[in-house]
Amino acid sequence: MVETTSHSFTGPHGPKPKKALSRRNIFLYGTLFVVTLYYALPLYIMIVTSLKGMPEIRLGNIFAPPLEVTFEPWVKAWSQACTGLTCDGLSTGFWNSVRITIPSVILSIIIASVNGYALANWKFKGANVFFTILIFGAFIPYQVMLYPIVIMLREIGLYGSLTGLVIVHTVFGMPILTLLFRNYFSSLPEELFKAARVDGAGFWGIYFRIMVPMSLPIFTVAVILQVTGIWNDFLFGVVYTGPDSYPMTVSLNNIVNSTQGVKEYNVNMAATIITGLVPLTIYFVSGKLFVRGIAAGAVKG
Amino acid sequence: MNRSTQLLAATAIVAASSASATELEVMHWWTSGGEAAAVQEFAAAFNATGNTWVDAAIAGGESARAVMVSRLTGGDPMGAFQFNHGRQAEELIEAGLLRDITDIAEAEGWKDIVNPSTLLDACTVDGRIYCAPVNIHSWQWLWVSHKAFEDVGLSVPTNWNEFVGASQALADAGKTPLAMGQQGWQQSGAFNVMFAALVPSEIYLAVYGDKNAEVAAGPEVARVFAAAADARDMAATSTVQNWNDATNLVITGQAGGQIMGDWAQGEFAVAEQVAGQDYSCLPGLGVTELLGTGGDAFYFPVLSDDAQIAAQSELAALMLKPETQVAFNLKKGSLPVRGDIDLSSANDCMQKGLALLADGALLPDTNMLLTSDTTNQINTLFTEFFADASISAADAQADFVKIISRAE
Amino acid sequence: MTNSVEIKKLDLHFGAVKVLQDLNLDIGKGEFLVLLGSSGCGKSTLLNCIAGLLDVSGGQIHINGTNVTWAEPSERGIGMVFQSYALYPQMTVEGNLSFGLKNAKLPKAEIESRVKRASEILQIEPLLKRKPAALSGGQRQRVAIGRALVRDVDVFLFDEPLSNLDAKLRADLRVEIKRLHHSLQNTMIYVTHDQIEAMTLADRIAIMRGGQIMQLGSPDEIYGRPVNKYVADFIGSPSMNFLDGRIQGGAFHVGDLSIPLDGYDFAGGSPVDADATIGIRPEHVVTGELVGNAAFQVDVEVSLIEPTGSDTLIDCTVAGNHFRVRMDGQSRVSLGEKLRIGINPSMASLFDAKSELRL
Amino acid sequence: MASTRPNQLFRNKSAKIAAIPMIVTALFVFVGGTAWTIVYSFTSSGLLPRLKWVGLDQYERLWDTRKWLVSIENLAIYGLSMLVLVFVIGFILAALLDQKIRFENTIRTVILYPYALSFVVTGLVWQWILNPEFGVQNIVRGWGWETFTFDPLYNAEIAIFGILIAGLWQGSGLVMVLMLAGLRGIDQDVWKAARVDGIPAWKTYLFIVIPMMRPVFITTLVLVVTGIVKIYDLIVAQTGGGPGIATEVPAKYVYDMMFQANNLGQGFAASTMMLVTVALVVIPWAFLEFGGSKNRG
Repeated sequence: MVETTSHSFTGPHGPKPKKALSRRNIFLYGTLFVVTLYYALPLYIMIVTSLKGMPEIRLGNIFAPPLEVTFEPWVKAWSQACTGLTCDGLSTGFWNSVRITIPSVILSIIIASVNGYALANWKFKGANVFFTILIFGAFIPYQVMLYPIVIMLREIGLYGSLTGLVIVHTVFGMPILTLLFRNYFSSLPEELFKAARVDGAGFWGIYFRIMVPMSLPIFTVAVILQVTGIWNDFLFGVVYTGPDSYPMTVSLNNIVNSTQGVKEYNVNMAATIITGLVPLTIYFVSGKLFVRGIAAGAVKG
Repeated sequence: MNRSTQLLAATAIVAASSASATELEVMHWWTSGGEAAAVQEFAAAFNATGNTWVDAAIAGGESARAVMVSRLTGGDPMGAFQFNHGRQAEELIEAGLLRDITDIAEAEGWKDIVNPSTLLDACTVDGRIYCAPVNIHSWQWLWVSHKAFEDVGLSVPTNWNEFVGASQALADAGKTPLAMGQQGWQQSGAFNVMFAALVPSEIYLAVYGDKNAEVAAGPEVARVFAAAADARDMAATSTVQNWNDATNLVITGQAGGQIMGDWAQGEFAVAEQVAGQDYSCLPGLGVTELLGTGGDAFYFPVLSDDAQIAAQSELAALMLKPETQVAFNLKKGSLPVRGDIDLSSANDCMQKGLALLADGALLPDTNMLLTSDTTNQINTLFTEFFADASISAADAQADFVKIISRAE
Repeated sequence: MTNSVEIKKLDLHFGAVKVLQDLNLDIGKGEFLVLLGSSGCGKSTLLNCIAGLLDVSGGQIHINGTNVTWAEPSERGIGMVFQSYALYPQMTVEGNLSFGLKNAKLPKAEIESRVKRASEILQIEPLLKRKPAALSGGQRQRVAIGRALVRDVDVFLFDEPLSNLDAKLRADLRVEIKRLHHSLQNTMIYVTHDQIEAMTLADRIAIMRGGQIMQLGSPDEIYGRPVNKYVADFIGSPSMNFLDGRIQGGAFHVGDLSIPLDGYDFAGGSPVDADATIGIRPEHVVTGELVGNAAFQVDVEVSLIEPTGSDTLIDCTVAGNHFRVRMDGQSRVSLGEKLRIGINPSMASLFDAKSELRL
Repeated sequence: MASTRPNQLFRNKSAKIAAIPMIVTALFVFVGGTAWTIVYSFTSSGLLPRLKWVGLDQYERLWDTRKWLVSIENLAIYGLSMLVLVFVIGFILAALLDQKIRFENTIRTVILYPYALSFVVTGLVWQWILNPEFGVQNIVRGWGWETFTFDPLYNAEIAIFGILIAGLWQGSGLVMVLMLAGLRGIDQDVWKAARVDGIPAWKTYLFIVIPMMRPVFITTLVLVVTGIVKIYDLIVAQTGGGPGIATEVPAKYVYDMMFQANNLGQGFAASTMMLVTVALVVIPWAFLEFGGSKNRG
C-alpha cells in the first residue's frame, strides 16, 4: 500500500520498557552509556588535542582537557600549514574538494538511481548479468583498477581533468548505490508503476513524475554515502587530477605525513577534524532521514 | 596556484621582466621541514628566471610515484619530477616518456663538473643523459646525541663499536640506545650502512653489484647480520614510524643515536642544533669512513609545448648552477654534485662529507645497483627482522641469499 | 464488429514456468466479463497482458479490432483500476485524475472538463485538492476508478479493486460499479476471487485455473451447469456436496443408496455403467413438506447446526459422506434430530470419476 | 500501433538507453579492467605495463612470498572477526536502541559518526589511543596499575586486532543503523505473538526476527564484505603494515608491489588472485540473490 511503504519505519518496535528504574533499564542505559563513551572518545581526544598547545601535548595525557585553550592549531591547519612550498593549509584543498564532490555526487546519484529504477521496474534481458557484474565491481580494491582506468581515461581524452575524476567517482559509486536504489524502487508498489504506464507515462515520465518524488529518503542515504566516500577520497583525487585541483585529503596527507622536526599533533588533529567536518555536518543534520532511507533501501528487496 | 608562489612569481616578473612567464609543474615528495626549505631554493631560483614553479608536493614516495607514473602513462605529464636516479627510471626512458637533455648537459658542461662522475652515469642510458642530478645523499652516517650521553655521564662515542658498548648504560637510564623508524626502507638502509662500514667494500660490491649469492651466504655477511641483530636489540624500545620522528628522539636526547642518511642533517638544522656541539655525525659509522653516492635527480617528461620545453631546459640548467647547488644543498643537508664550488659555509658534518668526496672514499648507492623490486624485498626482510626478535641472524641471512640469487 | 477484446492463442511463460497456455477469449462490446479463480490461477496475469503491462510469449490481443499485442498500455484504449488503488501519493486527487491526460497532451480545457465530469459521476468533487493520504479507502478507490474514467476509453480493466475494502464498503462500491457499467455501457474486464462479486456483476464469468479458462459462461450457466468438478466446487457458498459412486441402470449408486437419474440432462447421453461423482448444492436439497415431491429421499441425522440468520446450514451424513443442507432461516431443527431430505436429480450435476468432466 | 512482435533489441528502448552507463561500466571498467589485469599478470611488467610474457612466474613467486601469505592470513583473521563482531555489535546496539529509549537520536548519531571520517583519520586517532606511551596504557598506569599492558599495535601477535578495534569503531555504526532500520520494518504483531506465546526476547530475536530481516542482512553483508576485501587505508594509516609484516593485507601487497617495488606484474598477479577469489564467490551468489527473477503481477 502506498501510504505505508516507506513511511512507517520510524517507531521503535521492541517490547515496551516498564518502570523507570527497573534492573532492566539500569542495564540498558548503563550499556548504552559505556558504548557511547567508546564511540565518542576518539572524537573527544581529537577535539581536546586540537585545542592544546604543543608544550601541553608533550606532557603526555591525551585524555586531559586543555589547560589553556588555543585555536592556533585550527588557524594553522586551515590557512598556514605548509605542504611542500604551499603554505595555505587546507583552505585551497577545501574548495577543490567542494568542486570535486558536488558534481561527482550529483552525477553518480543520477546514474545510479536511473540504473536502480531500470533494474527494478524495466527488467530487460541481460539486466541481471550486468547487475551481477556491478555487484562484483563493488568488491574490487581501487588500487587494482588504477592503471586500467588511467589507460581508459587517456583513450577518451579525459585523463587529468575534473570530468575524468567525476566519472571515476561515478563508476566506483555505482555498484552500492545501484543496489540501494534497486532495492528501494523494488519496495515501492508495482501497481503505481503500472498505473503510470496505463496513464501513458514513459520511462522518464515515470522516473521523474512518480519515482523521484517518492524517494527522498533513499536519495538522502545516497547523498550521505557519496559525500562521505568522495570527500574522504585521496587516491583518485591525487592520481586523476593535477595539483591545481587536488582535494583536501591531499593537503591533509601532506600535513599529517610530513613534519617539521616535531610532529604537530594539535595541528594534525585540527586538520583531521576540519577535513571530516563536511560529512559530519551532513550526518548530524540528516539524522532521522538517514535511518528512514536506509530502512527503505535495505529492508526490502 | 598558491599565494606564496604567486607572490614569488610577481616579484620575479618585476626582476626579470624580459623573460616570458611559463608555468612549470614540478612534482616531488619533499614535504618535511628541511626538504621543503631546500625545494624552496629551487623554486625561488626558477621563479627569478621569470618562469613560475608550480609546486606539486605529495607526502610519501609511494603515493608520489603512483601519481607520477599514472600521469606519465595517462598522457598528462608534469613539467619535471623528482625521482631516485638509478635503475628506477630505466623503463620510463625506454618507453620514450622522458626528455633527452643531453644538449643541456653538454651546453652546461656537466661532464666536467659533476663529481663523482657516477652520478651522471646513473642518468645516462645508451650515451644519452635523461636527468639532472641535484645532490649527493649518503646513507652511511651515525648521528649521535651529545645530550643523551651527557645525561648518563658517558663520553660521546666516536665509532659504532663504542656506541654499541655504551648502549646498555643508555638502556638502563630509560633511553633508547638506537632510534629506528619502523619502516622497511629505514631498517634495510641501516643494514646496508653496516654492510658498507663493517666489512670490506669488495664484499658489498660482490653481493649488490654482482649479485653473488655465495658471498651473500658467507661469513663476512654473517658478521653484518650479527651487527644487525645488535642494532635490533638496541632499537627494541623505538616505536616511532617516520625517520624524522626517530631523528627527533636523537635531537631531544631520548635516544643515543640513529643510523640515517645525511638528510637527517636538515632536521638538526631546523631544530637549531650545532654539529660537534649538540650532536656528532660519524660517516661510515666511524669505522670505515666512506660514503655512498646516491642522490636525487630531476627528470623531464617529453612535452609538446615549446614554452614549457624552454622552461624545462632553464630549470635543468639552473639546478646545477653553483649558487643554486650551494643554497639547495645547505638546506637539504646533502652534498653538491659539483666539486668546484666553495662550501665553506657548510657545517662540520658536511665538511666531513666533502672531504670524503674529495678523497674518493665512495661506494655506489644501492639504488644504482638494485632494482626497486629487489630493494623492496630486502626492505620487507628487514621489516620482519627488526620487528621480530625471534628471527635469528642466520635465518634472515638465508632469506637474504634467496633474494640476492633472484635479483637481476 | 461486435467484439471489443479478442484474445487469440495467448501464451505466457517465465522461463520454464507456463503461466498462460493457449488462451482464447472474446469479449463483446459493452460486456462485463469477470475473470474468477483462486490466487495463482493466472487471472491477474491475463489482465496485465491485456493491459500491456506484461509482454506475452505468443498469441495476439486485439482491442476494438486492432492488434495491440505489442502496443504500449496507454495506446490500447484501456483504463485500469488496481487493488491497492495505486494513487500517486505526491499528487492531489486532481493531479491523479489528470496525469494520464497531461501525458496524452490533451488541451487544458479538455482535461478540466473530463476531470469535472468524472468527479461528478463518482461524487469526489470535494476531494479534488486533497492528497491520497488524506482519503479513506473507499474514497481512494473512487479516485482510482475516476482515473480510468477520465481516459474516456472503451475498455475498463479492474484488478481486484475491492479486495482492500471492508465488507460494507465493498458491497456499496460493487453496486456503484454495476451502476457505472449500466450508464457508461463500456466493456469491463474484472478480476476477482470473490464469487459474490463475480455473480452479481458479470454478464459472463470466466473461471480460470492453471493458466487456462475452465469455463466461460453466464453466472447462471456457471452456477447451474458447471463443466467440471473444479468449477462446481469453486462456485457456490456453501460449496457443493459430492458423493462418489457409480452410474448403473439409470441410477446413481452410492453405498446402499440409489438415486434415480430420470430428469437429469446428460450432456452426451447417459453412460450405461461408469464410476462417477454426483454433486448436489446444499441449497438444492429440499426439506419439510417439499420432500414429498423429490425423486429421491433419505433420512439423515443432524450432526451440526450453523444458523446465519437468513439461512440455517445443517451438517449430516449421507451414505458415509459428509453432507450439507441449507434450510430456511426460520426452520427449527435440533441436534441429533432425524430429518428427511429430498434431492431432485435435475438440479444435480454428474461428473466422470476420472476426467471430472460433466456428464 | 505495433501489430507484429517488435525487434527485441528495441523493446524497452528508453530503459536500455538509460542503462548504457551501467553496461559500459560493467563491461569496460569491471570486466575489461579485470581482464586487463589478468593478462598483464602473466608479464614481467615493471614500472610500466609491458607485454613481456613470463608465464606463471609471477604466481610462483607470489605464493613463495611470506608477505603475501601473511597478508592472506591477516585478511582471513580480520575479515572473519570483523564480519562476526560487526554484525553482533551492530545488531545488539540496534536492539538496545529499539527499546523505546530516551536520547535515541543522540546515541545513534554518536555511534554512527565515525563512519563519516576517513580511514586516514581513524587510523591516526587509534594509533594514538593504542600507543603505549601516551594512550590507554599510559592512562591506566597513571591510575596506579603499573603493570597494565595494552599495546596491540606494538605486539606482532595481536596487532591485527588493534586494527580490528579501529575498524569496528568506524564500521559498526552503519551496521547498527541498517539493523535498526531492519528492526523497524518488522511487523509489531510479531512481538505481540511472541509475548503471547511466552517466548523469551532473545529467542524471539534469534529465531523469528533475524530470519525476517534477511534482506537487510544481505545489503549489510555486501557493504561489510566489500569493506573488508578492500581494506588498505586503515592499515597504512595505523601501522603501515607493521610491526614487521604483522598487519599486511592483500590490497596493500598489491599497492606496494605496484608503486614501491615497481613490479606491476607481481602486483597484477596478486590482484588477479584477489579478483578471481572474489568473482568465484560473489558472482554465483549475486546471480542467485539478485538474478532469480522475482516475477510479480
